[in-house]
Amino acid sequence: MATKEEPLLKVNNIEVIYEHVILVLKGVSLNVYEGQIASLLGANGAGKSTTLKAISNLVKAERGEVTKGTVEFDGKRVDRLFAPALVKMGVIQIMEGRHTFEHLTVEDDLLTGAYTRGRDKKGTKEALEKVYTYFPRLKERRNAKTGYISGGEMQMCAIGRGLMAKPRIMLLDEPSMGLAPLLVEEIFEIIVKLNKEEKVGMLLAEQNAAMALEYAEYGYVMENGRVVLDGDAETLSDNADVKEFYLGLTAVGKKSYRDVKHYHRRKRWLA
Amino acid sequence: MGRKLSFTIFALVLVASFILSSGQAMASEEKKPEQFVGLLAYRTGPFAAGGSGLTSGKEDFMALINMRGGINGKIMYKWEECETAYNAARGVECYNRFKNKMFKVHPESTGITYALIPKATKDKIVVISSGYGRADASDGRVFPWVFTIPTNYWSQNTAKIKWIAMQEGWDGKDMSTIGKYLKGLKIANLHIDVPYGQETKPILDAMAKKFGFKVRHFPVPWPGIDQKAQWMDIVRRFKADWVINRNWGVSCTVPLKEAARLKFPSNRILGVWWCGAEEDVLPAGPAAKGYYSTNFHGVGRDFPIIKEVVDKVYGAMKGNISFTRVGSVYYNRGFVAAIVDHEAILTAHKKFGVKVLTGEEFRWGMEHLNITKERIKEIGAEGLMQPLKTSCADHEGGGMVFFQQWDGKKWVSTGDVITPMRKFVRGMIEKSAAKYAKEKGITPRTCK
Amino acid sequence: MAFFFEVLITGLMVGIMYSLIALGFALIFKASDVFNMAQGAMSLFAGLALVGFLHQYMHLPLWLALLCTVGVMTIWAYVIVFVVLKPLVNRPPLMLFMATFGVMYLMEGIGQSIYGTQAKGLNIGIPDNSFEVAGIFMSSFDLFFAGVAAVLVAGLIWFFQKTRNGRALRAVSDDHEAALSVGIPLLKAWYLTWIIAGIVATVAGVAWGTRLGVQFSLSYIAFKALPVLIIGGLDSIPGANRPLFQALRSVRKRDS
Amino acid sequence: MFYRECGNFKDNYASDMAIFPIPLDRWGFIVMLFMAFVIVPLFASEYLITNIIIPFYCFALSAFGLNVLAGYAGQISIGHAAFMAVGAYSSFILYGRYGIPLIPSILGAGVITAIVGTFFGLPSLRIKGFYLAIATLASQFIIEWVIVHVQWISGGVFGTIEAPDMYLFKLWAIDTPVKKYYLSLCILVLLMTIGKNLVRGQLGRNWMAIRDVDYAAEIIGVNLYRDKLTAFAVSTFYAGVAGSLITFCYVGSANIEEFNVMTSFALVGMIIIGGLGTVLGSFFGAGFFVILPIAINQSLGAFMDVVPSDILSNIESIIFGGLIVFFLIVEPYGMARLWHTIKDKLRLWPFPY
Repeated sequence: MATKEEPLLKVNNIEVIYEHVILVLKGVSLNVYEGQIASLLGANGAGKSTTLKAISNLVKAERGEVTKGTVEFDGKRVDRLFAPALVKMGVIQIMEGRHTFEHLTVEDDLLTGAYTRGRDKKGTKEALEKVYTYFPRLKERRNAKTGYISGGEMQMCAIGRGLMAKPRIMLLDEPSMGLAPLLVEEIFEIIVKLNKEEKVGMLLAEQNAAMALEYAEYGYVMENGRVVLDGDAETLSDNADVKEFYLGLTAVGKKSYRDVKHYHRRKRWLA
Repeated sequence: MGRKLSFTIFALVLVASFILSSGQAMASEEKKPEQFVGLLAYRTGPFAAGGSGLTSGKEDFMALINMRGGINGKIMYKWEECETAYNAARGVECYNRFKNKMFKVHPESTGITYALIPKATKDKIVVISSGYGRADASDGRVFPWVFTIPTNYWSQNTAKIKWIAMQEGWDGKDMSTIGKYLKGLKIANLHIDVPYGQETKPILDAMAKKFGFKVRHFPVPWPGIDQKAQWMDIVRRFKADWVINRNWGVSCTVPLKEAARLKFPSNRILGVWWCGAEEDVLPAGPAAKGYYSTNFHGVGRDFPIIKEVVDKVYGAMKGNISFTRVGSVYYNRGFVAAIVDHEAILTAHKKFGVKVLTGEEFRWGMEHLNITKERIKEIGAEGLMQPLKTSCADHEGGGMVFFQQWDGKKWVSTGDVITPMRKFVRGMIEKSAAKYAKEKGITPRTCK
Repeated sequence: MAFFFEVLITGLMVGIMYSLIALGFALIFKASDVFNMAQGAMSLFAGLALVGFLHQYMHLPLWLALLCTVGVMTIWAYVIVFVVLKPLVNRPPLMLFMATFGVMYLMEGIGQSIYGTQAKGLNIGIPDNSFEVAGIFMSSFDLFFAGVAAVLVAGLIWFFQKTRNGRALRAVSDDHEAALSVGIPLLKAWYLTWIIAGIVATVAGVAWGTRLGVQFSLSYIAFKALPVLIIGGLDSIPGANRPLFQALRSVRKRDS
Repeated sequence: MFYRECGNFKDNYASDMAIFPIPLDRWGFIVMLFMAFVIVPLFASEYLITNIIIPFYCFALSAFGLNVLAGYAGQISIGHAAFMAVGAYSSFILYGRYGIPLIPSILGAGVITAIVGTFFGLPSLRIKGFYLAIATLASQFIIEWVIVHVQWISGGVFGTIEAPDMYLFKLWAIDTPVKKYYLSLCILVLLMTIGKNLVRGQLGRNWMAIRDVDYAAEIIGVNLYRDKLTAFAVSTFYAGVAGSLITFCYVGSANIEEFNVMTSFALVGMIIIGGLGTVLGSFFGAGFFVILPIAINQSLGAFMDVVPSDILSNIESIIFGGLIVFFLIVEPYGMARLWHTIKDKLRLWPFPY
């Protein structure tokens, strides 16, 4: 990948504090290049979601604050901006847990994504058609309330809604959460397709490391509010620690629990 | 966080300085002999129209006396207001704030009156509830410190029934024939469903039994903004001949509109005196034309003493209310109450000499009031108030009830000034007062 | 039987009048999770302002006076959202509820100090005649306001269902954070909601003000409207307009 | 610098469970008690005692009751003033009509109120949040209606009954403000001590669990129904006692208009401005709502000659409303939280980190 050019999104050593007291991110830096799929791996509470929210500035809505460091998008500093302004620039977060508007129909839900387009009716319509071509399933259910569609459809709806806002980079927060493996695969396929066809950069926060590393080009491993490891997807997949802790593999591949050694491998990056 | 903290501390300091400055304000000293009057006012809340009129009327009268050189030319009135917002607890606070300096109190709310009666009795301060409060407090033997000058609700209702009989053709003199005209009449008592509204139910029931008319009570839930259901009942089912409008504040206005909607004639509605002010009928617009209400004083500015207030007080820009409201019902009510109190002070001065009065001396004055027709003329309040004669046992004095009609623009007196069925009311009052005395363990004093 | 229908229709009319207030409650509760104690005070203030423009201080023509009143309510919406609610974003709803309690005091105090405390008549030129249809009295005034309420509700439904901003408001009411994530500015949405609530309050203030006179008690109507709100659904805008319940209630009361 | 514990040296459960772990707090508390019991009655004027301090105590008690319900158990009630009315009327009936001694009739009024309150708490088993709030609002109107209409309770058409003269053990007349002050203070201290320990104990923890996540609390074995209802019972018990104290020691008559819906809202205001779920907050909140309006009113009195009194009275509500908003913005979690912040800063001062 074109690593030499200036990254599209540059997160520089940020620190996030919630409620003035809880230090969640302790200096996180990462880069996402134009059209790249980068993934953010880590266990529960590692700070993945917070990182994404710090980038999209949603962290403010949760009474958090970026106290140190900078976020740059497209060469401009954006960490002081208001969240909707970032959406307008093309930074769109797809939130964890399928936040659809449950009282809206699927179509209305998608249309809210076009809010930042203003009165551009034609563009909105085209965008809607495009979303329907990517997610034919949504077209079928366009008049259903999003509160009553399935989890997979909700996730599609959320991604589709993001697509409506002319994204340049999408911050996906655990798109695989709570979905059947088959559906997960379907959604990841679409993500890759979007990345290829629409040239949308992706920053993917995932617990499902195997899946993420399969589709992403670059990966960051987070623990305790810090990025502890980063590298190309292949490099990471080969890393013994990643294998042990995130992929559930040991050096010799999958093993039966009967053969598991009764001691733990220590993480070398202990934070 | 630090900024927030300093901000708050700043606010606290502000509040503290407020409290301190108030203390200083209280400490300001007076120079010449001043008779202090503490006014319990309610200028906010749903009944603000009443409270502001009543209070300002009193203040204007006192201002006038001060401009004339004071009471008997020697003693100045000094007054202070305290906002009760028509709330009993705040009323008690106001009373306590003033109680060391004042000799009389107008609670201006039935609730506050109840709270103050035992306190004032202990503190030897005269409670004057003009046209509200406990009706049975007219019995001066049980309630030595309470005056219901010049009339009370029960008197009012007997006068109302007499007046209704007169409208039905009675000559207004021979009590033995009144039953003939009242028999079979249907009178609806539309009342707000709080203790104040319920107070006249027993006397109406007693009279219905005595004179053979039919009375039915229609409670209106507080605050009485929607009375469609009650009116449907009154007009459609009960088919009332007369409606007594015993409400307060906004609930006084609603019946007029409802009656108009159901084509019930507005001149068959008779309001309590708290439903007989400009503020009660103006919002109803044309629907109010022809509506009757009771009162215990005259309305308008057409009295020498009010003209004097207009000239002197408002001429010197010292008025206490917007000029347009001078002469309005509530204003005059406050004004008349101030005149009566003033007369009592003068009476007391005759006995005790011209000096700043205590509550006890003032009470003597109140109990020996005799405001004759001639005296009223002298004051310049002919037609504004009624002759009054109180005694140790009778703390009501006059009891006369005025009737007025709304002509679409202003209140016009019908010229009827009706004496209530005093014996009948007195009997009920004495019974009720005796019951109270027994409950509280009071031995009624003997009046010679 | 005629009596029954009369009661029913009368009840319906009362219900519509109440639903005007309930509508304001529901709007704000839905969009910002705030149980707005000041809804009644807003109606009061709108009524006072209208009287001020129409009769008391100025003598503007009705349409201009209404426009000015809406303007005043817009300013209030701005003040409430940006001064009071903005610092309280994401606080528990109880705090916001309390803040509107403070706003209620503020509005009542300011309104009454500007316009005075007396009850004022408000005449907007709608005749309050009553006529008889099949033995049932109807009031032209009631019918007029029933019509206004219907238009208002239809307008609101159109706004919320069909327009971009309406959709955005619905999105905000469903999920603040997600709405933020698709670029809907929260404060702007709230501002819009409060303006709409201000307009609804104006209509309610006018309807009740012409009936009762513009006076402090308008502030209390809000409490009476609460049952309508609860039965209709606290978070449902069409639900706030279910006056049928009111009608049924008054029928039941009469028959018991 | 002296305001801190020197490290964590708690070596027994008693010190770990202490209400005031920091000695200075303990001393402060004793000083406060000393002030309340000795200094105030000696030096405060009668006006101050009857009008500021007694209602302040009563409302603090009532606010604490509501705090148990709303702050600890998370069940919001906006009909709390009605329960005060129940307490006021029932204590009068017990004492005045049936001649039950004073203290038992005050506490008995609390018990009666608790029974009524538990009954009105039943909806909380099914609904929560604002819907429950509205249901409790209904209880306000129902109780008001019953008191006004059942003449046996309200004592005839007048709807108001006066407080009988009070005697302790039939000997001591409680007639002066200072005696009334001691009566209310003693009951306050007694009930607050019980209350503080109640909310620190198992029951309090159950309540807090219910407040935070009710179903999770149920899963870990909190008896949801029982504990919600005990919260209602305890809370309304306090309201009842406060109501009877207010009428006995302050107003002198039970008048239903005094316990109207605005008082209920004011009580909610007290606990929010003061601080939800704190004992201290009840005091701060009661101070805010009881003392502040009087202070504003009095200080505005100084301007009576300059500003028309019509406007002056309205300015009072403007200032009051403004202060509510102001305090919420500065510290949404109430004045008690503010106090804690100050204390926390003091602990570290002058070396914050």
